[in-house]
Amino acid sequence: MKKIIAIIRPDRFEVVKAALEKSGVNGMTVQDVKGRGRQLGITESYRGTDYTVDLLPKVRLEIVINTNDLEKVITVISENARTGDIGDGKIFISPVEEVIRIRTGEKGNEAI
Amino acid sequence: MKKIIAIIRPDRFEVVKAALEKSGVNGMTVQDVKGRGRQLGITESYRGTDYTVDLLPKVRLEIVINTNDLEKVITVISENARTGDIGDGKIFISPVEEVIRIRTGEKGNEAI
Amino acid sequence: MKKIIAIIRPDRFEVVKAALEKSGVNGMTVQDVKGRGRQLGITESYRGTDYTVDLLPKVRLEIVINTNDLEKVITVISENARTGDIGDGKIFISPVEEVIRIRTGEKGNEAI
Amino acid sequence: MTTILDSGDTAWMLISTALVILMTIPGLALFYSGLIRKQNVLNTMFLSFITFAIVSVLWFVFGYDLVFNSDIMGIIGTIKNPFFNGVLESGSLATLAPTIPTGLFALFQMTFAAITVALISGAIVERMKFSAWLAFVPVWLLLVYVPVAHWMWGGGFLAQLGALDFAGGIVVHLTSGIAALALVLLLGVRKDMRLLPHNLGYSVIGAGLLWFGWFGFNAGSALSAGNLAVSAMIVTNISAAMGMLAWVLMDKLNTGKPTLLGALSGAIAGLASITPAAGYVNIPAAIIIGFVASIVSYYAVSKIKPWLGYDDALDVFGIHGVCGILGSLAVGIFALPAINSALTQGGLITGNLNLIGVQLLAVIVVMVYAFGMTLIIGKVLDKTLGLRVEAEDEVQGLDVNLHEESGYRLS
Amino acid sequence: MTTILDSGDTAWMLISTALVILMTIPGLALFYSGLIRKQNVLNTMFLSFITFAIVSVLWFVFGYDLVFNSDIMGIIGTIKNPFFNGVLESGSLATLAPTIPTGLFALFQMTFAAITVALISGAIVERMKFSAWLAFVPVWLLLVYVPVAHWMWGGGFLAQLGALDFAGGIVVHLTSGIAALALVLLLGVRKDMRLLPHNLGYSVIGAGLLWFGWFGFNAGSALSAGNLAVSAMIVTNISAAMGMLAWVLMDKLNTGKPTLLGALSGAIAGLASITPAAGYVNIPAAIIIGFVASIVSYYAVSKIKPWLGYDDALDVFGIHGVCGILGSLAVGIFALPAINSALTQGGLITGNLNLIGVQLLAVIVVMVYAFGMTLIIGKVLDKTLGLRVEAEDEVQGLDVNLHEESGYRLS
Amino acid sequence: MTTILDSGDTAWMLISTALVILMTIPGLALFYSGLIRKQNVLNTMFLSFITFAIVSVLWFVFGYDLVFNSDIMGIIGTIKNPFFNGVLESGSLATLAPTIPTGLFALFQMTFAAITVALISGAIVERMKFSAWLAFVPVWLLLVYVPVAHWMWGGGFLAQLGALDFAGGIVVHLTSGIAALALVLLLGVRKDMRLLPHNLGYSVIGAGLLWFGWFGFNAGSALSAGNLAVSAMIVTNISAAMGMLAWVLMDKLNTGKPTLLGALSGAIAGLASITPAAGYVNIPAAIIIGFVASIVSYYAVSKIKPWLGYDDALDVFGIHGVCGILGSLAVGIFALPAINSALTQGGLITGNLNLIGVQLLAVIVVMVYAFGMTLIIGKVLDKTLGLRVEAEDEVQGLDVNLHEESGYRLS
Ligand SMILES: Nc1ncnc2c1ncn2[C@@H]1O[C@H](COP(=O)(O)OP(=O)(O)O)[C@@H](O)[C@H]1O
Ligand SMILES: Nc1ncnc2c1ncn2[C@@H]1O[C@H](COP(=O)(O)OP(=O)(O)O)[C@@H](O)[C@H]1O
Ligand SMILES: Nc1ncnc2c1ncn2[C@@H]1O[C@H](COP(=O)(O)OP(=O)(O)O)[C@@H](O)[C@H]1O
Repeated sequence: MKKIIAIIRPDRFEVVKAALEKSGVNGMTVQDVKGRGRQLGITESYRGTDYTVDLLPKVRLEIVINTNDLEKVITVISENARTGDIGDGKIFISPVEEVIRIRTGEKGNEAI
Repeated sequence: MKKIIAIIRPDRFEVVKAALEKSGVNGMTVQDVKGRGRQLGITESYRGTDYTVDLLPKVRLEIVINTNDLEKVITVISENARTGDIGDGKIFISPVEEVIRIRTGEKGNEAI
Repeated sequence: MKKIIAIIRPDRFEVVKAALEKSGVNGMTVQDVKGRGRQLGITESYRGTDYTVDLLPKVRLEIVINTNDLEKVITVISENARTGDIGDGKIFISPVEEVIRIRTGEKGNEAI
Repeated sequence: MTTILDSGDTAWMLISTALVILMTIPGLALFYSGLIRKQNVLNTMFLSFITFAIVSVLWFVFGYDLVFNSDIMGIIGTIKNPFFNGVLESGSLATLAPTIPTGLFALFQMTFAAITVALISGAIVERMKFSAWLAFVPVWLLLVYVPVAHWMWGGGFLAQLGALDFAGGIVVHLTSGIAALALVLLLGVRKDMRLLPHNLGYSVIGAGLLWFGWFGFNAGSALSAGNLAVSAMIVTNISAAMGMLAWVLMDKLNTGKPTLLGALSGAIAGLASITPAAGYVNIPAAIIIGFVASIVSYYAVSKIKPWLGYDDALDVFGIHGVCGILGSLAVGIFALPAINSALTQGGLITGNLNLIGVQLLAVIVVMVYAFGMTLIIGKVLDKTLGLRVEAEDEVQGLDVNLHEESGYRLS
Repeated sequence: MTTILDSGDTAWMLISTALVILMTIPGLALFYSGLIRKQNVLNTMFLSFITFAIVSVLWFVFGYDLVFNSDIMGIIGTIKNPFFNGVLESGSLATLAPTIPTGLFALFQMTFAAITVALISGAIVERMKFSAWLAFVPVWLLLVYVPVAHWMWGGGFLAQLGALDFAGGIVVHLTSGIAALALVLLLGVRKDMRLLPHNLGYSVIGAGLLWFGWFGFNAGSALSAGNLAVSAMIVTNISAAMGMLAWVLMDKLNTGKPTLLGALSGAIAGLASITPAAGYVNIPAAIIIGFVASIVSYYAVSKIKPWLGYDDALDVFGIHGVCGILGSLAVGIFALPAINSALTQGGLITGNLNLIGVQLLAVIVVMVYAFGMTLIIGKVLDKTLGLRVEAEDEVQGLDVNLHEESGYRLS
Repeated sequence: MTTILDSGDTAWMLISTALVILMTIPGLALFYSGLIRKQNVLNTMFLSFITFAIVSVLWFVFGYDLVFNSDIMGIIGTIKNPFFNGVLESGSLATLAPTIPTGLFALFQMTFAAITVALISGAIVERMKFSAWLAFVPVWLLLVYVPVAHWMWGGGFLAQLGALDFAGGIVVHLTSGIAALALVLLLGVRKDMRLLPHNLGYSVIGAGLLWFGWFGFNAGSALSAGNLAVSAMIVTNISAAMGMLAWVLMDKLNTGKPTLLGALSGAIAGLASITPAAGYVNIPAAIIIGFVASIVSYYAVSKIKPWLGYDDALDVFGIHGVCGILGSLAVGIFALPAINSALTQGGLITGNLNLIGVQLLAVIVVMVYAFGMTLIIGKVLDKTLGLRVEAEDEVQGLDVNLHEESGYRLS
């Protein structure tokens, strides 16, 4: 089992979610985060002074999946989150050793 | 050392926290997230139109522990977060290679 | 590639961010979290009654880096986040198997 | 003496009426809703708004007449003009305020009825069924507010005995505070009784609007734009200020830090306690009233409530009930005929023991009546509709479960 | 008859004027901005504020004179005193309100013009260019508001025919509602049309201030502090209350749960619908008007709008437009000379068929004119400045992209 | 001439008084608290509330008499009625406003004292000790506000020289702006000086209430409900509108995008600058005043402040101080006896050079006095109580550390 963490643009989130749903991936945990990387910050301006806000709002998806779904999910996220401009975000893959469904106590792939 | 990520219902959080405390687990990092899975969304209704909100509020616990505490913690969380209805959430276990306590520079199990 | 999760004090965040930037680490994902550990809670007081708030605001940094940058980044974070008082926070290191830059499809170290 | 409409008095009473309305919607709605959990913010606001709407209509169906129309044996008035038929058309002047139209007097009085019922909601938030509240409002209005208002203001037996209540210490604050107490005894405690305000900014706005509106409430109760209104306005403001300062002092002495919620609570205590006295006392008296009432409220809320263990969520009894009682007794102490020429007797400080006795009697009678009657109403509703929401609704929050709405969508 | 300034009437009109200003800034700004996405909260508020500022100035440059100064053939007034030259200095009394200064009458009227334009913004939020709105405001003011206001209130042809509009059912609510409809047809639908309020607390504060301010709007339209103002205030409040109760009932019947936004929407429907009738009808009529208008609005908003598919974001047409029409027709049904002695004829219930005919005519004329003219203005702006923001700005939100500001920095 | 109480004037002054109170609580509290970091939101609000409470009491202990009672050598008044003893009871009419009660005049004046002190707090937020502020308020009231108010309004030497200040350009805005400057020089800069508003919605509500309340402030300063109040209200509104438009224009020209905070700031600049002139000038003058003052403020805030490097957090000097000066000088230019018959001489535009000289003198005298005296007060407090919070408290936020409360519990 693998954990996919995808940091994407907030305004691509609904599209990505719909695409994941279509491809059969329903389970996910989502949060609003802020990020920085190559993307320049945005400028905000108050009383005539400009401030650069270098932490930009992003959405972080955390999805645990069976290893053999990995490629599919990466593709779905990549294609739907991409705009081609700097700031599209990243996908991180890391190992998961065990998954437990609290409701039933099921473990492993069945619990996903 | 292992990292436990538990996604649970917000209204079970206080119970889980108390139970963990009782069983000696004090360290944890908590955040509000939104999740979807098998649980149907909730309906909200504005000016006569129903909207389904399919991302439901959940609480995400991130707890790093010694490997030999793993089973105990999983049990405590599972038992206290369970209501038996769909939406109780998941527990994900993944490896942690190193832990550092910033204050002292301690590493490994001692730093937890 | 490694994932660093650092839980630090909110009021050290700007310093840590600046120090990371100086040492060449730009990419990071940040979120507000709440944590507990050894630090005692803070007291809030409403209409003559004291309440202990045992979940304290912390900032969680999630940084994926090349393995050979690991020590450097740990040092930078530790030194800049440290105040010496209880509650300075933790750094967790875990493995990352793959990184993908959504914009370009680059993978691995190049995608960081 | 033939009376004619005075445009200045009418202007003042028009705006005073609007001010008291502002107190309930959105003033009270905001003050209360800032203090509870974020999952119940809309339900809490809703209670004030819907209460105001219901009373707005019922007041003109039966309320006004039962309070102010020809007294029957000191107990109750008579319904003569349901739907206020013909009154607006007649353009008559108010009997009790002969320089303004009857309709204006009736509307002004309506705003008092509305806020009294809405005040009670602060005690029962976070756990009472919305349907039960909808049923409670008209029944309580009819069985508690209407008779008490008649006794004190409509020429009923307490007024005949000489009991005084300038702007509603007994009629508004005492009845609502006592009713709150009765209801929470029936409702039981919440699963989570902690007072951890989710958005104190709302309470700040609410408190600001309450303070502002209270000038309509108290100075408007002079029913004209003259010396009495001015005097009432000054003592109202200074009592509120002293209440704030006193609570901040208590905070400092007891928990070590001055708190903003304490400041607001003290201001409300100062405002509530001066209410019955606003048209009868001078500045030094107002300073004492605000100061003492705030301190007593502080202890009622922070010591007595936890000790007794009832769950009056937002301290409707501890602040409004307590201050209504204190202020009403203070009338018996500090009333001065020099401030209000309508007074036939002064308080203790003028060497007169009689008034304080009458005030005490009125307080006790209304306290017993309002408590008992609210208990009965609550009990009946509990047996029929049920008063309390499902445990699950309470834990998850009322907004999403009872109203399918959420207060914030900020992330 | 020589007329003199009445200080009571002047006091009432001063505060009424301030109240109507409060309706727009910040009342409407808050009401609207609570309902949209958090990324557009500042832009939404900004639309109301900037509109108010622009109209505040232009009204004294050309607006007032074109509406109220010597009528030309029933169509339009004449510019006599740009910048109001000499009027303040003269201290003259208003022709249409002979107990208050001309300046006060003019300022009171200005507030109506301002809120009318600001109301339209609720339909076009989340996607209209700020620059296009800046251009729209003065042009629409000149080409739609000014003539319609002249026809109904400035002695124009509709007034000459006997059409009645006490406080702006046609002039304010109908014109803004219809203009909203025309504009959204040009603007097209948003990418995300869902009504998911980001902060209902703002809308609660806004609705509270609107309700409060509406007493200035409606009772102030009596232009004096007397029986008519009182009567208008009472029916305004009761219609709002009935509107709220009716919408809550519809919510319960249709989706199963009473909602707070429904309650607020119903109250606005009740307020908007009583506006044209406030000075002409009694309490039973007001109860019917608020009740019916709220239900019709409910269906307009929840059934007809989705069915037709236009994107009137905050239901300016569905609530204000619809209620403006209903209320204006209701005048033709319920008007009573006994309520307003200035009436030369009553409505249907007095057995008079004429008035409702005239009202219907006025409604249709203004509807057609306002719709057509707004379409033309919008089309021209679209071809020149462009009406709609870039797709990217819409998706990411207008605050950061158009104003370089963000509404919340809470984390 | 025997004078009698006028109910219309009294009605207007009652509500004007309430309006000015609303400006401070919660108007200013909200306006300021939206602009700072979320960790300090409650402390910022608290400063306005507690200031208002302290001044509310002290004004009737010594403030009113020292300003308005029998002048001593042009410098200060005399304490005759501490606690206002006997004044309410006497029902006397105000010497300076012979159609309203003395008590009402005193209360109205109190609201000016309160907001003046509260205004200063905007400069020192996020770093001043609460205890030091509690000490500052009464001392500054006594040593700065009271004498300056006496000089200008209580028959002191500047009034005797003919200096004019209709509603507080010098007494309110100049003194508070200059005091702000003096205090921040002593306090030093914050660790984080960035102006990154945490909740602009609060500032929008605050600005709306300030604008609304300002009608009481300026039009109320006519002290009666007649032509002068009307004229003051019109120019107040138009100056605010022009101020808003001017700042939005500056934003557009300088940083490329119109901002909502800019719009609000410009409106406040327009309001503050018209304040001293509101009862003396006509519409064209008001348009110029609001426009120019807003632009000068824009540059004071965005260019001069960063250049000089002082940390006036919310630009109390840059907006209130600067606009107080500009408006007071504008009186010397635009004053017209035709607007205010009490004027014995007009401004420059009437060909009179004298008035502007006197105005300039008054501005300089008050500026020097207020700056010097505030420096002394601040220095003494710094040496005794300490002005600045611990570094840790500043970094972590004042709410939790000084008050053990938090502003939001939204997650
Ligand atoms: N090394 C990293 N570790 C954690 N998060 C990162 C890292 N690099 C980028 N991110 C996240 O991805 C987002 C987009 O990255 P950015 O470099 O701006 O654009 P792009 O991925 O298109 O090159 C950032 O805002 C941040 O949230
Ligand atoms: N595959 C997954 N990856 C990440 N989070 C998940 C996944 N599946 C479920 N979750 C999280 O667990 C929560 C509960 O899951 P759900 O399927 O609704 O109920 P249950 O676990 O009782 O079957 C979801 O809201 C989501 O936050
Ligand atoms: N075992 C753990 N798992 C996850 N997070 C932890 C753990 N222990 C501590 N933390 C996080 O680190 C923060 C600081 O820890 P704490 O024990 O209070 O201080 P210190 O690290 O200085 O000993 C906590 O608030 C929490 O967010």
